[in-house]
Amino acid sequence: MTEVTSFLQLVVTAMVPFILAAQGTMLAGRAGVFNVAQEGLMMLGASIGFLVSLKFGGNLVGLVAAALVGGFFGWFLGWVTTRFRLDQFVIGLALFFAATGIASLLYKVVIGVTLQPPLIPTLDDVSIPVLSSIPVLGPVLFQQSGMVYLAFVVSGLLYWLLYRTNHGLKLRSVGENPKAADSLGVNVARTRIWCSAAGAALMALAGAYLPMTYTGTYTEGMVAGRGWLAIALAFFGGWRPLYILAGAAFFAGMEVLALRVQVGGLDVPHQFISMLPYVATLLVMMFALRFARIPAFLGRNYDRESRTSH
Amino acid sequence: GSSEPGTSTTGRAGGDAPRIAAIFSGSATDADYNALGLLALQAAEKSQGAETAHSESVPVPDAERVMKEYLADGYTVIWSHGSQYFEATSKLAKQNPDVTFIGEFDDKPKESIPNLWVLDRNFHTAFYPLGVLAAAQTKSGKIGYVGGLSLPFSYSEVHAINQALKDNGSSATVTPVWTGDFNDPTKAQQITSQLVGQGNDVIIGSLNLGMVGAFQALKGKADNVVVTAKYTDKSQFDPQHYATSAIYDFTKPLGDMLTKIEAGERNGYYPLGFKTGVSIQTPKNIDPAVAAKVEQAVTDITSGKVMVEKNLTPIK
Amino acid sequence: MTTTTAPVQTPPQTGAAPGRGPAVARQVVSYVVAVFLAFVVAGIVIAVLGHNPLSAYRAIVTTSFKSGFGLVETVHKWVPLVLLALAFTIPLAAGKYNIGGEGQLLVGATASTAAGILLADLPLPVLLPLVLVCGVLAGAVFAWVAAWLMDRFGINEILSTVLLNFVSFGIVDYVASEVWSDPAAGHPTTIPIGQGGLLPQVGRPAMHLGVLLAVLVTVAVVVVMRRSVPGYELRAVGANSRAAQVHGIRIGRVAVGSLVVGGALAGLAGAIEVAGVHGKLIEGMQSNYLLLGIIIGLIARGNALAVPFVALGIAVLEVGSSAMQRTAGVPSEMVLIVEALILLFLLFSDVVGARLGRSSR
Amino acid sequence: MTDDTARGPQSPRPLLHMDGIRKTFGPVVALDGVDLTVGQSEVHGLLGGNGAGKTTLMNVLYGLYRPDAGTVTLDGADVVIRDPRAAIAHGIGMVHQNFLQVDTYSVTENIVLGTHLPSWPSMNLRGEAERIAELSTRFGLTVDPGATVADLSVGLRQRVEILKALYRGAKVLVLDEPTTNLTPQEVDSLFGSLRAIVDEGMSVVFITHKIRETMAVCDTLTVMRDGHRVGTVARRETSPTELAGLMVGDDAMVSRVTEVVTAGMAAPVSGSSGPSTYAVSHGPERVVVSGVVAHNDQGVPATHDVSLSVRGGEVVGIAGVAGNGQVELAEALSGVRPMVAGSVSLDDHDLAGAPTAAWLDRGVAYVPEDRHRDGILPSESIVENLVLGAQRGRRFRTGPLLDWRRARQHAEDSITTFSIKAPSASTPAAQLSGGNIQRIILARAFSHEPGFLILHNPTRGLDIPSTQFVYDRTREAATHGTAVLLISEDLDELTNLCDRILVVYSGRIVGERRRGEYDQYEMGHMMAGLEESA
Ligand SMILES: Nc1ncnc2c1ncn2[C@@H]1O[C@H](COP(=O)(O)OP(=O)(O)OP(=O)(O)O)[C@@H](O)[C@H]1O
Ligand SMILES: Nc1ncnc2c1ncn2[C@@H]1O[C@H](COP(=O)(O)OP(=O)(O)OP(=O)(O)O)[C@@H](O)[C@H]1O
Ligand SMILES: [Mg+2]
Ligand SMILES: [Mg+2]
Repeated sequence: MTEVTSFLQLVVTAMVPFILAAQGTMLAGRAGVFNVAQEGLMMLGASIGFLVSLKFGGNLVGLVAAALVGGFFGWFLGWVTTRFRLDQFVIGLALFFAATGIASLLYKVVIGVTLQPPLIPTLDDVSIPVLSSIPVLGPVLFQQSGMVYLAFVVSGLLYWLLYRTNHGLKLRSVGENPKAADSLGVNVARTRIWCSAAGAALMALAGAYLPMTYTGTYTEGMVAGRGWLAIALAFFGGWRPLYILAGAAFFAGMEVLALRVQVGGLDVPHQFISMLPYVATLLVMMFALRFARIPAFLGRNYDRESRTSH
Repeated sequence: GSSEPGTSTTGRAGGDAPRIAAIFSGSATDADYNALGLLALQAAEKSQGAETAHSESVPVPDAERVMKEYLADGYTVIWSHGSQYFEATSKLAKQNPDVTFIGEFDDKPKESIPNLWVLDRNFHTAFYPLGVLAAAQTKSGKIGYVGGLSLPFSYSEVHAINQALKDNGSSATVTPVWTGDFNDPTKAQQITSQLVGQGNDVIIGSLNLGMVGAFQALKGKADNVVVTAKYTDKSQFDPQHYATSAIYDFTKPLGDMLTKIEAGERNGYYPLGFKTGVSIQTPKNIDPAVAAKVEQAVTDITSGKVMVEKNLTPIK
Repeated sequence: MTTTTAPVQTPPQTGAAPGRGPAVARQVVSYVVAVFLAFVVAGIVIAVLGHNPLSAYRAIVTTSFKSGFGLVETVHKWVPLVLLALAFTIPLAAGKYNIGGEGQLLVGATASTAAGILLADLPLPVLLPLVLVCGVLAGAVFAWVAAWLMDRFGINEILSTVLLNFVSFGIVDYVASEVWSDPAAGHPTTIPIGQGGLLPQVGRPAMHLGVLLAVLVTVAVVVVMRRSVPGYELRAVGANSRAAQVHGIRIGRVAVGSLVVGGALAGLAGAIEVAGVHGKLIEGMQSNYLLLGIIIGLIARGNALAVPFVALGIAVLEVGSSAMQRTAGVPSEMVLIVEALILLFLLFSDVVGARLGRSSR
Repeated sequence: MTDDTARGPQSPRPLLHMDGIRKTFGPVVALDGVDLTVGQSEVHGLLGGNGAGKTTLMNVLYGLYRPDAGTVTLDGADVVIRDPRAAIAHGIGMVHQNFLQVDTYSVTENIVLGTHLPSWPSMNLRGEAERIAELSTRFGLTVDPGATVADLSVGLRQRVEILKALYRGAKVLVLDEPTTNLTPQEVDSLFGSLRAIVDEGMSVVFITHKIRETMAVCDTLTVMRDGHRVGTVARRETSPTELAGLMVGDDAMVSRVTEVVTAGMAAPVSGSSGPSTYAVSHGPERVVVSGVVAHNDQGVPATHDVSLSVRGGEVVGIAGVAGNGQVELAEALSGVRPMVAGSVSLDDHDLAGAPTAAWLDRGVAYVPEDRHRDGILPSESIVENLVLGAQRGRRFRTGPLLDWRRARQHAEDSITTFSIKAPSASTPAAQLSGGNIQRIILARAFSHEPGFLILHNPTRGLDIPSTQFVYDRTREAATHGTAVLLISEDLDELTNLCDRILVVYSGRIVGERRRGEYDQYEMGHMMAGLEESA
């Protein structure tokens, strides 16, 4: 395997949590729900995904369980912010705290005291016949675990949903002008609740990916700020599915590059190298953000009978 | 008594039995450094009849507060398991002359405190044989060292490996890399993948939980690579690439110190070494000749034939 | 609903003016109910996990109040909490979210440490103020970077402050393990700062004078927010930035200023941690003060006057959490969940309150 | 415009009947048992002052508000309308006062939004665009189906709203104050379309507070006041005065507000003028504006080289269709928006480039168009709202701190002098009605003793007494020597109040008329950019 190939392969592997969490953020955001619980939901997804896989055998069950629990949190966020119109940011943070606490608590309760940390098998690579033998790109794109394909397929589906279907037309209108959508019979609350639930499910999947790909085990703090970066990525990608895909490549590229620089033996203190992804993100955003549009109703609740919410 | 990970307060109360409290930096279920601490504590409970308690996941800035709480609860021996607590421990020792403290350190402390036992972990000693292994094993001449934080003890490990390479006339080079956290397996996985991608065929790991990630990076790939670990037997993580581990056992050191404390010897210096708690696990997945060299190195160090220099200065 | 035309003089209807008393009482009731419900729900969880909720709660409450030691620990914890909560609340009044308190604290602590080490030989009356001022300035400058990115490039301040936190981790790690590293510490830690840079301690068990400083700063913030022109302008921008702009308030400056002041307070917290508690820079010294500061600010609903009291409650919870783990065996994560529940129930109590208010008319 | 030949025959069975509708918002009773009957193929006017409940009644019909009591009958059958979806299904269409459009969508997308369209493998809107084009020609509502609505003028956006209802096959079309932002020509064209719609058998409910417009287009009229229906009359059998009496409800009041009620009634006739009783001898030129260029929020020039001057005691009007640079001009002349070029001076002090606060200090007062967005701090009390803008002055300060006692005293005085209806001075501004919010803004503007007063659409959305109040205050300011600039889209208001009117089109002043030369149609031409004259 050439060096370029192996570098790119690592980048693609590292893209997945960014893609899933940022697409989840984008999906909820396009319907107007600004979820800020990513970091917590990813931890919860990692914990649940790991524990369920361990106890019931099989990564698939773990992934489904993580998605369901994440989805429940998202549903709750959507429900209380549409039904009771509670502040999205505050609820999001409360859910972040709760999810973080529950993630570690569950691990402690289920695993308890053992002197052998339990392991789950990580996902196997699935190589796609023919395609995986293309030079360079083959191994990078078509010899990866199922979650990698899932992340790309989800991105494509979201693009199709948002821009090529009638549902997407309705969905986007809810985040742009819910009153207009409502006046035309679009169910604003239901759209928001479902997008929030599906978005949070994607975030939890992003978290579950970590133990299933990198470690085979759950450790506290394994999300390591990726949830916060996913929010950055949603802005960075202009709340559009395909731009987010490109942005994820940038974020993951930075992450892998920062380590690559160290391994290459460059004589820069490793502490500075570890800042690279964050500084680079800010630098790029200084210029890229000018073109970004955010959904007009992002983070704002809609009340049909209120005159101030339009 | 309770079986909770967070606490255990068992053993006989009252009498002259010591009441020992320990603080750990991570979860005692980590099957790693903190689990070793808990094992030693439980052994002490049995052998000394001590009453014990411990706190897990104590961040460095909180160590002083947590130890003070134990002081307030009347514990007579306080053990801080981890050299990151040494400062706070010696400070409290000076303030509380009636309580005996056990602190861990990676050097001989400059001043001696009448109620403080110092446990010197001497990590460099164990990494010399690992360096011997690497020198004999590597085909590519490239050795990767995966550390967490760039602390003096980590530097001493790299220096020891370099000394081993030199002593064995090897021209191989060591690339030290830092994940920034001893317990971040994701970073460890990514960085190990890259080390292997760069042609490093011996990976010397000096991580706690992060080690899991380092093994994951190799699973099912790169047959020619071997990995060494630290603290406990980690062969279960990746039987295919696992070579050996520098095994640490705190039961004997803790027991020795407690016995002396009970005998009234309230301070001292206790260095870890191949006779006191450290061993190199019998290597796997490598040539028996190489394994023999490693064993020889251990013997030579123990007998004093080889002096491993303790060099805590940063690596250029 | 007839409206009179001028110049007909109709006295304004002041009869039914709602007094302030009931409003405050309602607030207090909603806090009590929220805290109570949070503890009930958490208690059920604790019981399900097989522990005794009552002894867990007893551990929390008694740690802070049964001994002078517990009290001092609680007060020492209160200082960074209240300062970080204000660092979040002040920009919040202008509608800006400062999620960078932890980075600002760390950079402040780094600068304080630098001053304390480089000028270690200066006497206390010179060095201590220097140490504190350096912390405040560094925190302010670090926050200013985020504010500048927001003002000049329109980068959402939530993002820039969060990303800068990660940058600050690298800075601390570098300073503590490369620049002034204490090789004996076994952890990225700097050598101690000069004696003259340490805050005086009083009483037994000793309490550092940073507590007094924090109290003074809190009082000053409350007065500034309620009575001063900048405080008024800050609230005006938060209430309606466009209207504020139309009426001559420079909203950009106010927003930037509020973040910078927030950063200064977080930097002060860092300086006090160095000068009062640790005497040096330690990696990880930011603890979870950022999240707790945000929780406090949100529970206080952005009201600067409520912040010190809520912060005290959270300090008691936090100091108690390790006691709860030690004596009742309850995992300390429970405290995080309790805090989240308090926040949720507080918001719900508004909804319920509004419903009750409506139906009682 | 007063052409009343084409009128469909009145059919015996009503198309729509609403009975005993009641709706409350917290303590406010917005509708108190209101009945409304709309016949087949008629334009039914719904007339009433602010807060009378017109919009609320129609929102109930459209399912946006859930009534507390009352029934709706359509075509003889009882129907329950829970949400807009049900309303659409029953053939009800509504054009809201604030257009409900997704700015980033195209015309077609806005129109088809919410309907069932197949989207496998991908949504195809070409067929729908053709249908929309066909509908627009049929009803005289031409608009490009592919355009993005954000780029359209107000008149075109309104067409999109009407097309939305027609596309869904509405039987009853509700229009809430559709003429607010239109030129007289656009109003005529709208009325033409309404007739075309009625001729196809649909019915229209037309909400307005302008008696003149109801007399022009409606067949039947229902008048509402304070949440009650106070009468339903046929257009042929009524007069403006009778309608005004019904709307205001108090004969003594009617005489005081005749100016508002009759504003513009006589205006279409060329050469006629408003009352000239208050003509004053104007003082020297106080405000001189020259060559002002200001950019809009997107950085595109919105005003080009605007020059004008205002004398003390003079009321100068700026007429134009919304979106022709008025917002930018108002903000530039009040120091809120930085000017790209040009100068503004008040009493020979050059203000260009100074911060907004300096303009305020100099005596520039600005009453913004959108009072909720630009005028108040909604969550803050009346006291705090009245301090806004003066917080740095000496008036409300002792030392470095604000003196809230003095501010409170000032608020209580203002509540009395400006007849602000509020429970107390500490009531949050958001709880006040539009008219009372406007009174707060005026109180604040006048407390600065302005030398230059800029009013932008100051009476939009206000009811008759409040409008009269604004007129009285504006004149009072002029008699005290203030230079007044009144920017308005309401030609009736301008012809009534102003000594001089400048017409803007596309950010340029395209014409000027003095009192005595006002001709609304001619000005309408200029406003539409059709006629360039000096
Ligand atoms: N969403 C709402 N929330 C609270 N009160 C409302 C709401 N909508 C209307 N009201 C109140 O109901 C009453 C009727 O208002 P409505 O908007 O129907 O009046 P209108 O006749 O349409 O007036 P306008 O001419 O100003 O449009 C007013 O007192 C108003 O304040
Ligand atoms: N969004 C709202 N939420 C709650 N109450 C409202 C809201 N809007 C209006 N109200 C209440 O409805 C009342 C009437 O408001 P509205 O603006 O319609 O008054 P109005 O009757 O049109 O009076 P005016 O002639 O002064 O405009 C106000 O007193 C206010 O308390
Ligand atoms: Mg109104
Ligand atoms: Mg209305």
